[in-house]
Amino acid sequence: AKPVKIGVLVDESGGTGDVGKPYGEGIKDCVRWFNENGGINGVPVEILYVDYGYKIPAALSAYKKFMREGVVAVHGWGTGDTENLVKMVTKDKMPYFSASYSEHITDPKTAPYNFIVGATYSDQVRAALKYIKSQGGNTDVAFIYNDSGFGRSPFFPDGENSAKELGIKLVDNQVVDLKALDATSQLLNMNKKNPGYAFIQQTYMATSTILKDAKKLNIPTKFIGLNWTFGKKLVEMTGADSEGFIGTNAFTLWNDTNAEGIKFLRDLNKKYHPEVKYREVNYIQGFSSMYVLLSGLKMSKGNYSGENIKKSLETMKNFSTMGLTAPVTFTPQSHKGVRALKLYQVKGGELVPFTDYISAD
Amino acid sequence: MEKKPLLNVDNIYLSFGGIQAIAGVRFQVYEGEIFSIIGPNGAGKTSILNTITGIYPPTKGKIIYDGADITAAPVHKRPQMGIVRTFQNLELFKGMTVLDNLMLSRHIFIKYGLLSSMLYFGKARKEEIEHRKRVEKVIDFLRLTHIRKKHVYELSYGLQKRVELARALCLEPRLLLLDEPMAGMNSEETEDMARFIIDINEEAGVTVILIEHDMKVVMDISTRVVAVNFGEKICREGTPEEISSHPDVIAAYLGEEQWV
Amino acid sequence: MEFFVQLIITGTVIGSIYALLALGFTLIYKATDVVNFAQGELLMVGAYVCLHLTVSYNVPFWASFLITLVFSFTMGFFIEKVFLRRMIGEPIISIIMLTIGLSSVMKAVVQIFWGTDTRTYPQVFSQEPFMIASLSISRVYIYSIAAVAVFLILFSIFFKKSKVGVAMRAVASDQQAALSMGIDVKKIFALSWGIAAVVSSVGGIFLGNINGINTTLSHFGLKVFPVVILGGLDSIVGAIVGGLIIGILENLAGGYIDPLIGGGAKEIFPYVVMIAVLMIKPYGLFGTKAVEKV
Amino acid sequence: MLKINNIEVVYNDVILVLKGLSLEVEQGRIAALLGSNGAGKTTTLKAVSGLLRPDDGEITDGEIWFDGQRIDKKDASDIVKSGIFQVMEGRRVFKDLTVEENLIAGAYTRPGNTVSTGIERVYNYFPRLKDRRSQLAGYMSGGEQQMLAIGRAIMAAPKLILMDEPSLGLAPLLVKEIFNIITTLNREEGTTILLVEQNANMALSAAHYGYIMENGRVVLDGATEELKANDDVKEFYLGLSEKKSFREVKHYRRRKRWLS
Amino acid sequence: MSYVNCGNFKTSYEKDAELFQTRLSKFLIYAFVTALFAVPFFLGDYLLYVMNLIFIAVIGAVGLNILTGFTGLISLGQGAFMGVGAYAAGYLSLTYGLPFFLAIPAAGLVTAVFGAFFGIPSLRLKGLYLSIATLAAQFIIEFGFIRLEFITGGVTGLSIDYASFLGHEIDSDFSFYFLALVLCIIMTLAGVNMMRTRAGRAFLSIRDNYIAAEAMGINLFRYKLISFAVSSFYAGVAGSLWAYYTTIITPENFTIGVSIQYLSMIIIGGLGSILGSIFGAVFIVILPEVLQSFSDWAGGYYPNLTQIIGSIKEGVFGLVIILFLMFEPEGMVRRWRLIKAYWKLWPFSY
Ligand SMILES: Nc1ncnc2c1ncn2[C@@H]1O[C@H](COP(=O)(O)OP(=O)(O)OP(=O)(O)O)[C@@H](O)[C@H]1O
Ligand SMILES: Nc1ncnc2c1ncn2[C@@H]1O[C@H](COP(=O)(O)OP(=O)(O)OP(=O)(O)O)[C@@H](O)[C@H]1O
Ligand SMILES: CC(C)C[C@H](N)C(=O)O
Ligand SMILES: [Mg+2]
Ligand SMILES: [Mg+2]
Repeated sequence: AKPVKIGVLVDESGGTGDVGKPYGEGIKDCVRWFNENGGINGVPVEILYVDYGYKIPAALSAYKKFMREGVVAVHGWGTGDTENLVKMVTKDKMPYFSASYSEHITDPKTAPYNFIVGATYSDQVRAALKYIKSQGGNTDVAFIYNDSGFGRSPFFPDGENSAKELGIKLVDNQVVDLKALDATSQLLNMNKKNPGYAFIQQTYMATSTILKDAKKLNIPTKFIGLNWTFGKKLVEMTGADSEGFIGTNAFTLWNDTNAEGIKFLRDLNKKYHPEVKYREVNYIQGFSSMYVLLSGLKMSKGNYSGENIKKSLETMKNFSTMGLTAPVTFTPQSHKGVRALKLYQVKGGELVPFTDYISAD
Repeated sequence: MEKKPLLNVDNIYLSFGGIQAIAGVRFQVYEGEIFSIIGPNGAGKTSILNTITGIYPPTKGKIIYDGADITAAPVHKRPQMGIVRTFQNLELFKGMTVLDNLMLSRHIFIKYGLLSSMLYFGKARKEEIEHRKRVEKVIDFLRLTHIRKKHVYELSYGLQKRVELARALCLEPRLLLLDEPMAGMNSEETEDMARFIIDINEEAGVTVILIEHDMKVVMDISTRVVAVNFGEKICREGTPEEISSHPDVIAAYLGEEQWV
Repeated sequence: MEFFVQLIITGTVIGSIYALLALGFTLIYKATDVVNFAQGELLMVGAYVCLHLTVSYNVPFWASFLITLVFSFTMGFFIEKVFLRRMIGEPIISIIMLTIGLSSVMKAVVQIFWGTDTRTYPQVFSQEPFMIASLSISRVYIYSIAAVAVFLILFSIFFKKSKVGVAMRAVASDQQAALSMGIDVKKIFALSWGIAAVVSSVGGIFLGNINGINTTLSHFGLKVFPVVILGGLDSIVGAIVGGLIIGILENLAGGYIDPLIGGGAKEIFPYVVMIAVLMIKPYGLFGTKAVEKV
Repeated sequence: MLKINNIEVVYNDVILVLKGLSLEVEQGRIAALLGSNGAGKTTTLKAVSGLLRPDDGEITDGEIWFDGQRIDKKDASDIVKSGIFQVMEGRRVFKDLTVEENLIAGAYTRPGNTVSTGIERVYNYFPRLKDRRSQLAGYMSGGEQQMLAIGRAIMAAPKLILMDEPSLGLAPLLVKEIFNIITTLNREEGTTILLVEQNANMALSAAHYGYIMENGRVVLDGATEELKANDDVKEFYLGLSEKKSFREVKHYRRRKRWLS
Repeated sequence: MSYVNCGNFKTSYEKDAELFQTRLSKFLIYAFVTALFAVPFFLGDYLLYVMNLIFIAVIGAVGLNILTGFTGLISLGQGAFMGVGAYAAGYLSLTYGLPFFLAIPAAGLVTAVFGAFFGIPSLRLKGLYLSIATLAAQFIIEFGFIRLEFITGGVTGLSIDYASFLGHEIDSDFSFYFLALVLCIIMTLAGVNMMRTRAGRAFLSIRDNYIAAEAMGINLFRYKLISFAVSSFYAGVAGSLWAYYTTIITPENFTIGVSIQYLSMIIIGGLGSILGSIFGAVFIVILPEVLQSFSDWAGGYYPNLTQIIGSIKEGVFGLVIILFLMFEPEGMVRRWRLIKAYWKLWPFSY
């Protein structure tokens, strides 16, 4: 039968390329594995894979290309582009998964065709704030982010509000570019307000810069990063300066070998990429997300109209991702796939969880 | 009978940093004259021209043209008053054709606006044609017909000199300032050029200020001559005969050889 | 107060790297009349090569530093020989475009070899900061500032006094006439590109030792413009002074203005300053006025 | 010493300017090359000194020999090293270098230690330059620039100097001065000189041998005495024999051509 | 544009001033235009999409060429000016519900004002100094796009409705094609006429020798500003057209990269030539598309190439530009003229 086409939009060369490459690997492996096991009810999957360099216009023309090629669903990437595309996606009734965990695209009322697999940025912040509250001491917080939909999504307005609710003071905001190599002036400024904790919404690159400069200027603040800041790669880049860094993450990590999904992925990689020793969390994210999307297509039994796919996805209840994430649930009221996450910390160069799954709500 | 001068250069000074290019020069030019300025290199001749055309306003002194004080008038206003010049070291629009170089000189006479030029229709078109006709007259007069459509950079030095004269004429000058028009021409071409200048002066009745080192020409065609050196007049202006026999001029500039 | 001083220090460091870059730019401009839009890439390539040597072949840093300088000179030299040689006497703007093309080629090469992510140098300069009074200054900072000082002196002498220096300016002033002097225009060109590449890569390496490198280094190529314009295109001194001024101002802007407008001031402030200065001094602080005698 | 063997030169791949031109300059002599505007004199010189390339010009045929080597394929800089130096038309001084730096640039091919002596030599040929030694060359008067241009040639101490209209725009006294210098250079330094001039009187009296070219070909050559005697030369180059005035010159007589 | 004919056998100056000098070239042009109106009925969506990009690019390139090619003021701000146009159109249509046929010219005017404003430094700045001032303009305006959120929507930008004409939405590549084509033709013709008449000559004279120009009665400052304004007007129209095409306007659409792209169009096409602008636009628009389809094809064979394919594309793009300039530094239009010169005189060409 002629294959089912899916458009895949990933950033490998742009501001978020460091997390993009492994994420894309995850997607590709997932598709390959599906196809080797009968595809979608016997029909092979074909992905149109585009590296759009984290540029909204590029995402736009890629999407147009996907439409021309007649894809049945799209797996997108950035918050900026995903949010910008919502209008068209809705008009075209195009099921649209995304690596953007932005709360704004999880409400079917405003974005009926967008789905995400992972805890939203807002939920991550919320959970972390709760943790801070529980710690006591200097609970003032600052937000450090890049000036993009991605960067702002966790904090405005959700992060601010959660802080209010929890009675935590937001003392400062600082903007640092995704690929910044210098954050001194921002940190110096932040330090004036002397926050106890600073949230970072970036990818590895900027995070590394921030942590290093913080050390250079010996700034006492503790740093908490959302999921895209937190991974082995960061530790490699940042070395000692990353010690004690806290991260929020909804996915099971590579070295958590007693998780069924990890076992499975390790075998899969032995088969596909014998040379690979370690997989970034982003790989696992990509795999899970695509896994859910394809499963959704399976459930829609050959009728790939947007409405139908949407419908079948919305029937997913506690769908298991082999423990790569907490069970996934979509409902007509909410397209947040996952609600639970853990807090991790860098200890002796390792990423160690120090909470169990916390539910965001 | 004492007629009032067309141009009155009133005791002007001009200095560049340390150098006194002009140090108090004063002279009058009368309607219909061919008035020549001679002097050694670096004497300040071109500078005087530059003050008259406003490229370097004099640091001191006045320039009265046709009764009005134009010392500080903006450069681009002066052609409208009829003051037009040529340059010593060719200053043509090298990237444009000869024709366009000349058409540009009609700029101040052309009236139509930007919008009508976009449509290039009716008014604009009519005007273009009409001015083109005037330009062609000059082209014929200066024998440039064969190079009309050539780009200026393709032309040899001598031809470029002639185009520059043509460009000046297209501005229908009343006072024409020529900075060494004969430079780089052989005697035959010099004769032609001289002939042109005479006709411009006699037939079109244009007043001419001429800077030239070719004494044959200067002494032959000018009505009056002034000699300058180190930014000052060496002697009061006078007829070619007077000047060429003036001892200071001979010493500073001409040398012993007889010219007239 | 400490806040202010820290800003000044980091500003001076970035500034001195701008200065090096500007030095290279001005050099090429003075000698070959080429406006080089690939200056940032020269810096980037240098930084990556040095990093590669140290990391992948773990050559001791100082060795790979020197190797990189040699490499950079050769690179600059050949860029000129291969690409710009044929452009001698062509319209300036075409040449500008060509350097823009060069920049994207070099960027691409870097990305193909080393990817787009941030790469970090191993510790070379000891973390151990200099303590001046209460504030600590990291060593990299000191070294890069020193480097600039040296180059500044060398070059101003070179251009005023040496025959080659004068020849370089002659070439810039009137290529054909320079040719007629028997000046080997081509050699001069290649030479200046070589030197420019060297100084730039020095900047890149010092920069890399601060927080690592990635492809955004090429943005320095655009930052160099406010610097050279502020200092005056054809002035070596201007390049240095301009570099420092811009570096410091931009950090101060980051420190004092960014909080008010929520980011971005750091990026555009240099340009605003530049415009302001130009409106008063159209040829920058030290630039020479173009001769306009008729 | 210099031998041009019917060369052809084309500009921009299309405009054929030199159409099989040949001439010869003997060791230690001065040869004059005369011709009307656009004849191709400058082009000829550039062909010898290898300066055509920047103008998009190209030698498409024929060869040029200097000191027994063939040089028409060589680079300008090699040609200068081999001892040919061109003083370009229109001075072409380095406007934004000082006078002295211009001279230093002129000595580029010379060993460093000779520079200062060279500069002194230039200064006592042209004391005027000494006064302006640290002024930007671009701000000097036409004449001063011409002196500087020749000064640069002296700095290079070449075997053969190609001079393109050195008297262009010079005051009569200076013209004499320049020609004196040219002849002295030739006499005392034994420099061979190929001289392109419009001022035929001077050129022919300074030179030993003369060539006359019309659109791209040599049409007449001979020892200068013969040429001076030739009627055509008289009419077109020496011009205004006896006291005829420009006003009497009948309107631009059609130029008679040797060929056609 | 008078290199079309050899010799001067025009019977009248009217004839000599004609745009197309021979009956043949006239015919060819008309044929070409007719063809342009016919093709969309035969082209697929993708090709239409490319064509639309070309039309927009042509308008922008013609504009830039007026400023840079004809007036000699190198501008690195074209991208930003297009942005101004786009945002202006977006803002006007969103807040005042202006229909596109009003919004586009309005956007053009707004941009013209911007352009004139940022052209003011040209009063004092010369050459490269001015160009860098335009670079500054580029960054300052970009900054505005991000910071003036109440107008521009900040980093996430504006999203507007498709232009609609007589109740019918111009939301397909097909329908947009005609809008773009018509505008493109109008703007180009206007440009041609402007450049061969009064203003155009003034621009050229400023480019070639501003001192002489002034001495010949050209008000330098005035005409520099006019040039900035006109060219910005073109940029504005191009930008607003782009806005209506994508309906999503973000700062990323109008970066320095875009400015450089347009610069490369006019240089590769030919400075100071409207025709050149067109050539250049076509070339620079098509090149990346070709590279794209090539890399798609390659990606099919070496899936793990995708990592670097973007870079390779960028590199090749740069390389092509380099090679092009090395072998045709005066732009495509020069080659074109040589070919024409050849045919024109054929078989008697020398
Ligand atoms: N723009 C300028 N800047 C500085 N000095 C200048 C400038 N223009 C002229 N000068 C100086 O002023 C003096 C007079 O120059 P000017 O060009 O008027 O001489 P001139 O009489 O025209 O000589 P020539 O006959 O050789 O052209 C010269 O010494 C020259 O160096
Ligand atoms: N760069 C060029 N491109 C095209 N044609 C040129 C170029 N330079 C010169 N020519 C043409 O070559 C011919 C000879 O020019 P050249 O300058 O050699 O004449 P010339 O004898 O030096 O005249 P003049 O005495 O006026 O200097 C002229 O017809 C000119 O149009
Ligand atoms: C970090 C990147 C994956 C970008 C992220 N997906 C976003 O929300 O934009
Ligand atoms: Mg003069
Ligand atoms: Mg000549």
